[in-house]
Amino acid sequence: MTDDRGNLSVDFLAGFTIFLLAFIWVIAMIPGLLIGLQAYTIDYDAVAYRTGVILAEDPGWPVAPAWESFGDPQKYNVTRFGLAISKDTPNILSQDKVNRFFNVSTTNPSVGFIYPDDYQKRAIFGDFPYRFRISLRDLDNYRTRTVGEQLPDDYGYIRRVVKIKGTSNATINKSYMTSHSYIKTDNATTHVFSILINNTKLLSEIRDPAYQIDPSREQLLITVADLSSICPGTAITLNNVKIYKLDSGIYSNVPLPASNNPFVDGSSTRLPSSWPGIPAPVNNNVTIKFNPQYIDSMKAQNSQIFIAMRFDVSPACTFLNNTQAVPDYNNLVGKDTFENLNTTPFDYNYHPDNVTQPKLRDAVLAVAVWSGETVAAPMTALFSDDFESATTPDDWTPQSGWSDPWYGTPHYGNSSVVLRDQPTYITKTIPTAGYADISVSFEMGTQLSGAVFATAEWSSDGGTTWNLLKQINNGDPEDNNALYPFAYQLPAGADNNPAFTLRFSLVNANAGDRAFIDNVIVGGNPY
Amino acid sequence: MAALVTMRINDKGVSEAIGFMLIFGMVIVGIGLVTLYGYPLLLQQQVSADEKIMEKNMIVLQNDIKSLAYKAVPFKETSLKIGGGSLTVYDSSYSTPSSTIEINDNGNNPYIPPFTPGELRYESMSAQTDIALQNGAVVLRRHVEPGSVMLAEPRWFFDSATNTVVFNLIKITSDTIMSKEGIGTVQMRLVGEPSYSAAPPIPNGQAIKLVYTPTPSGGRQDYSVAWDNYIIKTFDNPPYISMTKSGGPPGSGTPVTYTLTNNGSSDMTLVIKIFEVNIKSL
Amino acid sequence: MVNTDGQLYTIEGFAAGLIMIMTAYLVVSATSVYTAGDTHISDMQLEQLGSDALKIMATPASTGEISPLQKIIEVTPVGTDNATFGKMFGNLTNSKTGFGTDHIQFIASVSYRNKTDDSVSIYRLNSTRNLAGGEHAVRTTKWVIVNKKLPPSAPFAEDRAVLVEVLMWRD
Amino acid sequence: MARLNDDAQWIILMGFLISFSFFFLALIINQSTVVGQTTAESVIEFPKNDIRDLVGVITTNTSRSNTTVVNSDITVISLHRKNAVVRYSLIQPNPPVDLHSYASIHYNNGVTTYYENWTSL
Repeated sequence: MTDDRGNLSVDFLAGFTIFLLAFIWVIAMIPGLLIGLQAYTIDYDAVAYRTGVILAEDPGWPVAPAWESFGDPQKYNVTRFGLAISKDTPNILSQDKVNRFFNVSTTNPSVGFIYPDDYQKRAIFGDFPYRFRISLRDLDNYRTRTVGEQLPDDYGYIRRVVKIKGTSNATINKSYMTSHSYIKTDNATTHVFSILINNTKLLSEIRDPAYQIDPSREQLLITVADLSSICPGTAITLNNVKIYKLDSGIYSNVPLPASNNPFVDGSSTRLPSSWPGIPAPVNNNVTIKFNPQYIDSMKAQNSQIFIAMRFDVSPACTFLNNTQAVPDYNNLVGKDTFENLNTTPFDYNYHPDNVTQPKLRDAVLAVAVWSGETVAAPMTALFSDDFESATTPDDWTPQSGWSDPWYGTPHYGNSSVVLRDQPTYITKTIPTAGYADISVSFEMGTQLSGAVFATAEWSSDGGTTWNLLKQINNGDPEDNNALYPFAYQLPAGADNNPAFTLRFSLVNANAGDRAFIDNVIVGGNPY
Repeated sequence: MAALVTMRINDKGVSEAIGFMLIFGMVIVGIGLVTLYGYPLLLQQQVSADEKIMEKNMIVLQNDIKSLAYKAVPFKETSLKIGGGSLTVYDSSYSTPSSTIEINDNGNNPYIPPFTPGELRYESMSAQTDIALQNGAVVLRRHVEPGSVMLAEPRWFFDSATNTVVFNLIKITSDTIMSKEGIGTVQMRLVGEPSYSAAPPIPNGQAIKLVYTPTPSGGRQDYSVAWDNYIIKTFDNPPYISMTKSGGPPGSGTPVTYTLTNNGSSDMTLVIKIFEVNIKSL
Repeated sequence: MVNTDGQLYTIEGFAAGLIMIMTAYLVVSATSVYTAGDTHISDMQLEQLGSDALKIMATPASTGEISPLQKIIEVTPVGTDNATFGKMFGNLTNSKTGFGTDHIQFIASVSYRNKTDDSVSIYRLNSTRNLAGGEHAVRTTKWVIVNKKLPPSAPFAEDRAVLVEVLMWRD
Repeated sequence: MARLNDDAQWIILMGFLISFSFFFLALIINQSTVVGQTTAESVIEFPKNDIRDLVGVITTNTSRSNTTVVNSDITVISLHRKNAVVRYSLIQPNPPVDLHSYASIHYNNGVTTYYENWTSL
C-alpha cells in the first residue's frame, strides 16, 4: 500500500481553501446587509430630544425647595435636572439653575456634579451609559458653558433656542439718596439705612414667573454706592446688618449667617465671620447679595423683610439714614422702627427707577448624545486664564508695564486684562506636549482711535514667527469697548509642541487706546 | 497506517463504490428535499416579508402626505424598496376610479363635485395583494378574499364638543403614468392652497349625505368594506349624530349612502377640505 | 487502488461554500434598504428649533415690553418685507454652541382672517430665498396677537390674532 | 482502504452553521428596521407645540384674547391653516371678589383631542 498521507494534505488544502474563500465572500456581504440599519443614530436622537425637552421645559425635581438650592453634600436628593423657571414657562431658564447645572467636576464630589455619573442619572436617564455633551451659549453675553466630552463623528443631536432670565439688581447711589432724602440732616455718628423686600407684593404684582422678582429663587443684588462722597473726610464703618421679618403682623429678628455677609468696596469675598464683632471699614460701597436659599429658609413667601444696615461715621456727620434714629440699634423693635413716619425704607419693587428689572436673554442649548469610546478623555483645558488674579497678567510675559488688570467695562468675573496707551503685548508659552487638535478660545475687544489695531497670534517656535488669529482694527464692529468671543482650531504645527506660544498685542497705540483680553483657554486631545 | 489496517476486523463485504453511492444518494435526496420544500417556504417567507415591508412603506408615504396636507410642507421625498411587485400611481382622473365620493346636503344637492381621490397602489405579484394609499388612508385587499382592511386611517373626524364634521379629502395626481419596481424614490409636492369649503350650518334634524361609490362589481379595486368600517366607526356618534346606511352592501360594487343626521342641540358645522398632492416621480 | 479521500475533502468544501453563498444571496435579497426614518428625525429637530425660535421671538424681554415678533408684525405694512425678522430669526436658528453657524433658510408669512367672509389671507413677512424644487422643508407656526389694521383696508386697528408661519429648511 | 473517509464532513457542518447564523441575523435585522421611525413620527404627530402655543396665546394676555374678533380669528385660522377644530371661552377676573381669570380650551385635530380648564395664577 502506498503512503497516502501527502495526497491527503494536498486535497485537504484544496477543500479547505474553497470553504474559506466562500466564507470570506459571505462575511464581506455582512456590511452591505447592515446598511439599512441605522437604529443607533435614531436612538441617540431620541435620547437627545428627551434630554433637551427635560432641560428646556422642566424645572427639575424637587421643586420646593428647588433642586439648585441643594449644596453638594445634599446633591443626592436631586432626582432630575431641569433648567426652566417653572413648568408654566417652557424655554425660559433660570440663571441659578444654569449655574448649578454647569458647576461640574470631573473628580471631586464636593465641588459640583460629577461628569458623567451625576448627569446620566438626572438628565440623560436610561440604564445605558450614554456619553453626551450639553452646552449652553448665552448669545447676549457671548458665553458658552459646557458639560461633557468632545464630540465624536457620529452622535444624536438636538438644539433648543431658549431665554435665560437674568437677575434684578438695585444700585442706590448719591443722586438717588439725595432725591429720596435719604441723607438726613442729623449730625450723628450712628446711622441706619433700611431696605424693604416685600415678598407678598413682589409675588402678587407680577404673577408671570418669567418676569417676577422672587427673592427665594433668584439672587437679589443691592449696592449702596457713593458713600465716600456723602461726607468726605469721615471714616465709615459697617457696624452691623440686621434682618427683620414681618409675618402676619409680627416682627421677628432673623440672624444673618456669615455665608450671607455683605461685600465691601467691590471685594469678591464676603466679610469674614468675625464681622460684625469687628466692624468693617467701608471706603465707598456695600453690596448685599443674599442666597435665595437663605430667603427661602425664612419661609418668606408671605412676609416682608427689612434689612437694617448700621453705619458708624467718625467724626459725626450728616450721613445716609432713612430709618428713625433709635437710641439702641442693638435692641431694635420692628414695629417702632419700621412703622414710623420717619422711616422710609428703600423699596425693592417693580419700579424701574428703583430696581433694574430681570431681563430675558437669548441663548442656545445643544444636547449631543452618543455611546462607546470617545477619542478624547473628558475635556481638559491645557491652559486657561480668566485674569481674575489681582496682579494679572502675572504669569504672562508683559512686554512692558502697560498691561494691567482691568476692573472696568468690559470684563468677566472680577477683571480682564488691558493693554493700553502705547504699543505693547503679552505672551505666554503653553507647552502642548502630548496633545493634538489644539484649539484656542479667548475673548477680546478694543477701544481704539487712529491707525491702531489689536492682534491675537500664535507661534509654533516660541515666538520667532507669528501666525495671526484675529485682528481688530479701529472702527471694526468689535471696536466698541465690549468683549467678543473668538475660537480657533489650530493646524498640526501646534500639536505636541513645547514651544507653542500665544501673544496678544496692541500695535501703533497712543494714549487712550485699549485692548481687553479675558478668558483665554487652550484645549487639546491627548494623544 | 499499516498498523491501522491490521486492526480492522473485516471490511471485505463492504464495497467502496456502493458506500460512495449511498452517501451521494443521501446528499442528493437532501438537496432535493430542501429545493422542494425548504426553498418555496423561504420564498413564501420573502413574499410575506415584502408585503409587510410594503405595508410599512405605504404608511411612511402616508406620513409624507400628512406632512404635505396638514403641515403645508411643500415637498417630500422618501426612498424605499419595492419588493415582489410594483408601485403605480393612478391619477385622480383615471378612468375606472377605485372610488368616487360625493357629499350632499339633505336635498341631495352636492357640496362638492364628485371626488375621485386617485391613488398610489402597490400590486404584489406573488402574494395576490394590493395595498393602496388613497384619500389619506392605507387600505389593503387580498384578491382571494372578498373584503378589504384599512391599515392606516385618513383624518376625517367628528368633534362632538363643537359639533363639527371634518372631511379631509386628498387628491393624488401625476403628470404621467408611473410605475416602479425595486428601489425607488417617491417625490411628492403639494399643489396650491387647499380648497376649503365650509357649508352653511346644518340645523338639528338636517343631514349630510356621504355617497361612496366603489369600482363596479367584479373590479379588483373594491375597498368599500374597509371604508364602510371606517365611516361607521368615525361618524356613528349617538347622541350627536344618528347615522343610517342605504344601498350597498359594501363589497357588492354598488354605491353606499351614509346619512349623518344632526341630533345635537346646536347647528352642525361641515368642513370639507381638498388637498392636491402631485407625485413628481417614483 | 484509487484513493477517494482527496475528492471528498474537495467536494465537501464545495458543498459548504455553495450553501453559504446561497444563503447569503437569499438573505441579502430579502432584507430591504430603508432610510425613511432619518428624514423624520431631522424634520423633528428642525421643527423643534423653529418653534423654539418663534416662541422666543414672541416673548418680551422684560415685563411691560411688547414682544419683538408682535412689534415686527405691527410695524410692517401688509405685503412689505421686514428685515428685522430675518435677522432675528436667522440669528436664533443658526447659532450653534460650538464653532461656526448653521445654514437654515426660511420663508416666513403671516395668515390673518378677513372679517367679512371668514376667508384667510396670507402675506409674506420675510425670506432668505425661495424654496427650490426638491428641497426638504418643515413648517412651524406661532400665534401672535397684534394691534393692526387687517386687512390693510380695514377702517381701524384692533387686536387681532394672526398666525406666523415659517417654512424652514437646511441648505 | 475499504471505508469511506468522513473526516471532511466538519467542513460541510461549518457551512451549515454559518448559513443558519447568517439567516437568523438577517431575520433580526428585518425586524429592527422599523423601530426608530415610529418614535420620530410619533413625536412629529403629537401636536405638543401647537397646543402649547394655542394655550399660551389664549392665556398669556386674557384681556386681549377675550374679544370676539380674536376668538373667531383663532377658530377660523386654526381650521384653515392648522386643520384643527378649536373652541375656547374666557372669564375675566372680577375684582375684588375673584382675582383669577378662567379659560376652557378645546382642541381637536382628528388625532389628538385636548381639553384644558385653565385658571390664572
